[in-house]
Amino acid sequence: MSILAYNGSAVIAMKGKDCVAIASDLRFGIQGQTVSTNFEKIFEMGPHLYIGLPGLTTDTFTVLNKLKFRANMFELKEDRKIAPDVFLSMVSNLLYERRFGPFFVEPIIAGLKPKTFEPFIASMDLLGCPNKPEDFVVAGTASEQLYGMCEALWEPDLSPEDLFETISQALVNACDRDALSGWGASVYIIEKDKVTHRRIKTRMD
Amino acid sequence: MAGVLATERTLPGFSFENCKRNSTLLQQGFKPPTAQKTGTTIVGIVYRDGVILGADTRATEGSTVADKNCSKIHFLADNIYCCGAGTAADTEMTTMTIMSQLELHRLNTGRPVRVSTAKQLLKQLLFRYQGHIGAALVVGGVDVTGPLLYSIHPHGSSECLPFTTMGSGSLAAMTVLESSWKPDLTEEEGKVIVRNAIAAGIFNDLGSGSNVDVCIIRKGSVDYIRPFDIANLKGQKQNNYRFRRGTTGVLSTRIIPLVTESEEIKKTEVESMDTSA
Amino acid sequence: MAMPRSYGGLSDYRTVPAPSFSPYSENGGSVVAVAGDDFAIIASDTRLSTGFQIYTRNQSKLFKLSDKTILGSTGCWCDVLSLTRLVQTRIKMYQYDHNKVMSTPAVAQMLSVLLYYKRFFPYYVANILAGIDDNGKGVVYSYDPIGHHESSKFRAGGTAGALLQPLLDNQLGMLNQENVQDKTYTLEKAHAIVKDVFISAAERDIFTGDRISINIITKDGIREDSFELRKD
Amino acid sequence: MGSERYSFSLTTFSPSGKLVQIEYALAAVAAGAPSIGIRASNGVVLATENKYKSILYEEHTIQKVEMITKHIGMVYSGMGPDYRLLVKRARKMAQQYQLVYGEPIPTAQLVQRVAMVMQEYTQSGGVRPFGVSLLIAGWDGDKPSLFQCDPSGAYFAWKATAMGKNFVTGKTFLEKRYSETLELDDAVHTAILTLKENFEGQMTSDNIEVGVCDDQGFRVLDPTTVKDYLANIP
Amino acid sequence: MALEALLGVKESFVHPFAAEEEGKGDFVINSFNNQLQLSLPPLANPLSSRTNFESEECGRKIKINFDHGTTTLGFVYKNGVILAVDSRATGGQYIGSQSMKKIIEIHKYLVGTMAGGAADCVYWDRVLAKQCRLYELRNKSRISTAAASKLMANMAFSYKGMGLSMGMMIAGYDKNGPSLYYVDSEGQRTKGKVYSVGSGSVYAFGVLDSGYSFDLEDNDAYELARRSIYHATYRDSYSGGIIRVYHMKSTGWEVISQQDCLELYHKYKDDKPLLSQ
Amino acid sequence: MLNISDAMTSFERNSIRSNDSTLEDHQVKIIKAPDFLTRTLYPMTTTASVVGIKFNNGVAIAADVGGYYGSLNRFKSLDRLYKVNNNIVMTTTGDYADFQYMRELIQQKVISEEILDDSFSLKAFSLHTWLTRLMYNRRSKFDPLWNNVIVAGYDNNGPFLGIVDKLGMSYEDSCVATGMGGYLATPLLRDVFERGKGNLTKQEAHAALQKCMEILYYRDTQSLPKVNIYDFGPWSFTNCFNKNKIEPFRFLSDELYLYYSAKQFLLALLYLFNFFFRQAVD
Repeated sequence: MSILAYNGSAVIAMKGKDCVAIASDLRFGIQGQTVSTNFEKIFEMGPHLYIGLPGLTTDTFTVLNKLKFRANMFELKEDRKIAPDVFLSMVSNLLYERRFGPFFVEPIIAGLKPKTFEPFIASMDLLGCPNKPEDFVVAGTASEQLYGMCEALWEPDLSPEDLFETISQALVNACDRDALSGWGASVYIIEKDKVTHRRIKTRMD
Repeated sequence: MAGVLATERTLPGFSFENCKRNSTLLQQGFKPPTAQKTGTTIVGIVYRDGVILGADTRATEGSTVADKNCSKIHFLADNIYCCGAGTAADTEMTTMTIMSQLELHRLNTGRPVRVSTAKQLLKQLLFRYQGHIGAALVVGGVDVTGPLLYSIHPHGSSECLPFTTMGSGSLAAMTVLESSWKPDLTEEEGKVIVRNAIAAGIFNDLGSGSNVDVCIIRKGSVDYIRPFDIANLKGQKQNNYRFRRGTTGVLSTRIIPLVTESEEIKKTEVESMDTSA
Repeated sequence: MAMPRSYGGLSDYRTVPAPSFSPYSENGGSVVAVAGDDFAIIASDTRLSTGFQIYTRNQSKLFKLSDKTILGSTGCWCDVLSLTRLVQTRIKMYQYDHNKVMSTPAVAQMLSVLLYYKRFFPYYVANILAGIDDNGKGVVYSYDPIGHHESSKFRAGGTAGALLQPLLDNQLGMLNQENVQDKTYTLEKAHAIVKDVFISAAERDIFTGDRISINIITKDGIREDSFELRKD
Repeated sequence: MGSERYSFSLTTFSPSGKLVQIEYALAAVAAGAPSIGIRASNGVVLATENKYKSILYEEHTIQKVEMITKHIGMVYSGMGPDYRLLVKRARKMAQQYQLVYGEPIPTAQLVQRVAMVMQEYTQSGGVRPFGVSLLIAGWDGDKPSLFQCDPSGAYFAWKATAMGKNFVTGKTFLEKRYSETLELDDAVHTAILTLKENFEGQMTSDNIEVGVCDDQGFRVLDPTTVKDYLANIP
Repeated sequence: MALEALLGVKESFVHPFAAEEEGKGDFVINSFNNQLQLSLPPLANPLSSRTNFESEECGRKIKINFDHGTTTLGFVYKNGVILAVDSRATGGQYIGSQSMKKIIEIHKYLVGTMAGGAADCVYWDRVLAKQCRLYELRNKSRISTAAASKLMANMAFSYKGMGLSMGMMIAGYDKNGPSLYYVDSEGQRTKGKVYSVGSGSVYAFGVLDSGYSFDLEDNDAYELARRSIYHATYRDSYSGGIIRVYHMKSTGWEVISQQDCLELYHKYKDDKPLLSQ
Repeated sequence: MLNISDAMTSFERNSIRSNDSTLEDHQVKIIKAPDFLTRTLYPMTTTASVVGIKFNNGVAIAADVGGYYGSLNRFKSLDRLYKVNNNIVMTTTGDYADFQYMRELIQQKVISEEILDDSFSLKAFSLHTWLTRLMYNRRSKFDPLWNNVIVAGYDNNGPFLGIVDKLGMSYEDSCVATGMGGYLATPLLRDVFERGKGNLTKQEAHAALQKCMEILYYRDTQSLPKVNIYDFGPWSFTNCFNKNKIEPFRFLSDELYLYYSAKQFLLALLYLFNFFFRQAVD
């Protein structure tokens, strides 16, 4: 068993027209056992900046705390909000520092760039190699299923409402074919003037 | 630089604090994800007026394509570029580090860096880590001594060649180079050969795919063409998969309104210590 | 599963003999089958590969067993060849013994027994059997390597199975969609979706690509179709 | 002299609350060659005197206006060797920032960090403060900035300033000449004029150095360009 | 031929008849005639043969993932035997099916549940069904539950140690009334009142034990079984899909309900916990 | 009655004996295979790449003449293109001894067919299928023939070109290559084939094969600059002599080849001299 599958998770982010969406499942499990069904893997790092940290849960929190520390230090030192691309570099560096003893997380970043409000999504492998595609990024134990869904469902310039349907359907149907993720899902749609957070209906087995 | 209370400090170099835990996990049967067989095709050739580098744009995680359009030709200096194969993070970070060092070197010496300097820095770094940093590189550039092309292996060996290739598609690419490279190629001929070599990798090696990127380095100018050739297009979808709104069952909605802040950088005019008499 | 992303190492093409002989190889490829009220569609890609090498771009993984039954088989190609040969032969033997063509459900059961016969030295194959049954209704059976089988409406298998299946669930099974009245699908819709799932799979699974070969089974016989995929 | 009793160690304040070594350092700065910085509406200019004590010196081998990274430049008044150490540190810090955050270091950040280095030398054992004041010019995205860093580690943002020998007259001159709408070209002109105010001997393109920073980044003007500017000066 | 016989010369000096032998296609399937005769790998010790099949030619790990994972339960009470199962089949962590039938009707008075390797259970249940039918034809009376389960245990025992994976319950109604047996691939066979087998059995037991009594009414018994499986599907990743409840009565088996977990989730979600009732 | 017997007289290792009359139909008898046979599961003397391509009215394959013993260039003139009959040629990459065994089997097969004298002769397609069975059977016995086989031929259905590997995996294609050729030659062959739109001339096909062998010589440590090429087409029916075979082809210039041969010759002389010298000393 891969250690990344120890707790189980699925996170996905997509670009839309002037908006981005990021979604995760809610299961926290220990191998086959579902322990909690209210565990969000998405964390707010700024008004327009969210990070999903699927992987080994203990590392999710360690990495999250280290990131919060660094991001806060950045904001204090520089007296400005951290931009998504700068944050990406920061995460990437944090992970690569542990090249020979990595954290078992595969971060996904979604946000809008300051000033221009241009959509931004990115993913990384556990060593911190960044990937900034034009469409969507996925990670977690259901990644194969998510890739299959997204390749078919995603299309450019989706409005926030359509993006919500697309990302939700991709996530829910992918999790239904993965034993280790699911049990509820949480979707964030990030727009210039608001963030909409929805919990959506899924199977609970 | 951080305060006394803040124990988190960015120390230079790698951190090995997780190694013990990870090896304990391994003993318990939880395998860390390891880089399996992975692929790429990168090539470099010397032509009459310089160097041409080429690369495909596929990054893989096991048998899944993780990135369909990644860039594998990295900037090292204004006159030097470098193609990377191997563990993606390693090539990315290694070239970035060396890019920094070369820039410092350039500023400190006040003249354009030489290709052999780049090669030397890279191979020393790789040798230091004894192959554990899995980066296989093709470095090409033009300096006062003319066009130069090096290939560097993960353990730190290097050679200077008129044409070279690396990665899992290197054999396919080598076929093209061996059959069509000759000394004193023109730029047009060179581009075609590089394109064909990469295409051979893309179509014959499963680890390589998507597009062809090409970087032409001449004396005094660089053309980084990305993509040079879109070798593969995604198929045309037959159906429309847009959902009717309301298809997904929503349990709860929470709207976080955001007032658009006008960002303002405050001038950091810190009051200075009064040192005047 | 997740692992460090990579642009290819050097050891990839070394033809060092494996430390010990393994009777198996993974030759890749995917199969999708959809059953409708009066039809069944089965499709496979045509790439045959090993490691990072493409053996051929033109090897359909569909095997015609009768005018009503087609078997899609991927995995270890030597096992596929031997198994399908065996099935075809047993179907012939059945025909000579009983003077009738074996029905699709009967083939399904026999295939299961043939696979289980090799329980302790299994065929390393993913099988999907599609056809129409005695009532003219489409049926699809999917198998694990040792012969556990189940009948379903649509099924994907092979190296890209996990990529293909959720979309079929969603688009043909209408799973997780609220307020959907019409859960049926026509041959045309199924046909288009089969092509689309393969387009998606070819984007992300390196072992799936080149072309898909599609067979449509109706009471009038088998119609063949083919569709180009990306070649990298 | 009372203060001399408290000047044996850096870490020791005089009873009046002064660190006299820093004052001495400032004195070294004030005795150094003058340098000028002006922030124009579309760029910054740094200018300094680079005189040779003997005609036997090889010209243009020693540079005073240095590039730190693509968009930041630096000049000093005071002790040259001290300056070179700071240049090296600054360049390294700029590269480090670039590596960690993937974007070029904001000028204010670089200034802060350089100032921190300078401050460390006022508080550590076995060292002395730097005998230089720095002028740091940068371009951040869409606007120019100009900072000064003193041996104490104090730093200030300026619209225009002068350091080194005769800095008071230099500043007075600038106060008269400065306007918010100044264009870079005029700023270069003004900077040269300011230098000229107290210049001893003939000013040529070989004994002054000018660096400018605008949306194209930082660059040191070559002697022929400087010559062109000088030609326009009465 | 005559000359050959006279001189004792064979067709080929070196490999007599080898050509015919070597290229022969083997279309004989022993298990068609005797279902117990499976092919064995040509290894010195077939009992430990499973270890050789872990990686393929190129050294890549192969995953022969047999369908697995389950929660099943059965209990005897005053009106017969209740069996309840989920319907999920997982190969590794991939959910292969959400609609697998895990109760196999051997005949009207005998059903088996399956946990473990799906193919193993189905195959051997079919073999058992055949033997039961033969027994009935030979002896003009139905086989007893005890005898049927014993046959199963014997068959399992004969392949013990070769990697079969089964944990099944055999429930029947015969002359001696209702009975329930647990048989597994190690050849173990025990009679009992309450069993739960499979990866989710611990969760099922939790609910089952808290509500079980021999004197349950029919509807309570059904509900208990349903709830037990439901809670197991909620907690266990490898169980889920449709929950099927069967009742073995004196008149033969009967399907009580087949409900989707999602449906039950919404039904049970707002219920008070069992204990406060 | 469970019976796991250790002793066994007959050499039966493929499956359980099914027609053991002493067994009831619910009883199983598991027989362990004898343990005395330790099989060699890696090749010894090997041969290197083979490449083949179809052209407009025929098919051609090429192979070098080397036999290798690890990294030692052990044999330098193995003619391993085996002409099965007038319209089939087969050869292998991999263990040379296994190839020789296979050749004998095929020889026997051809002789058996010829004895019948029914004017039918073995076709490439049939041989290919038969070899697939052969290899798969051996693989299933964990006693593989360590070869990748290429079969090329021409019959009424046109040209045939197919591969069988040591597991029994087989396929047909317009261009095939084994060993290092799979990596180094296929890209070039596919390119030539696609550019010729499946309508290559014989000359073009030959040129492509020669180019492939040349590249293999540059990049494969196990290769020699001396190659045999066979081709088949409609003409091969009309001619019962060994005319399909093209003369050994060299891609080194004559001077280089001379140098190469001279060097070998000198080395041999040196060896002989050394040998006699030692003899003399003794």
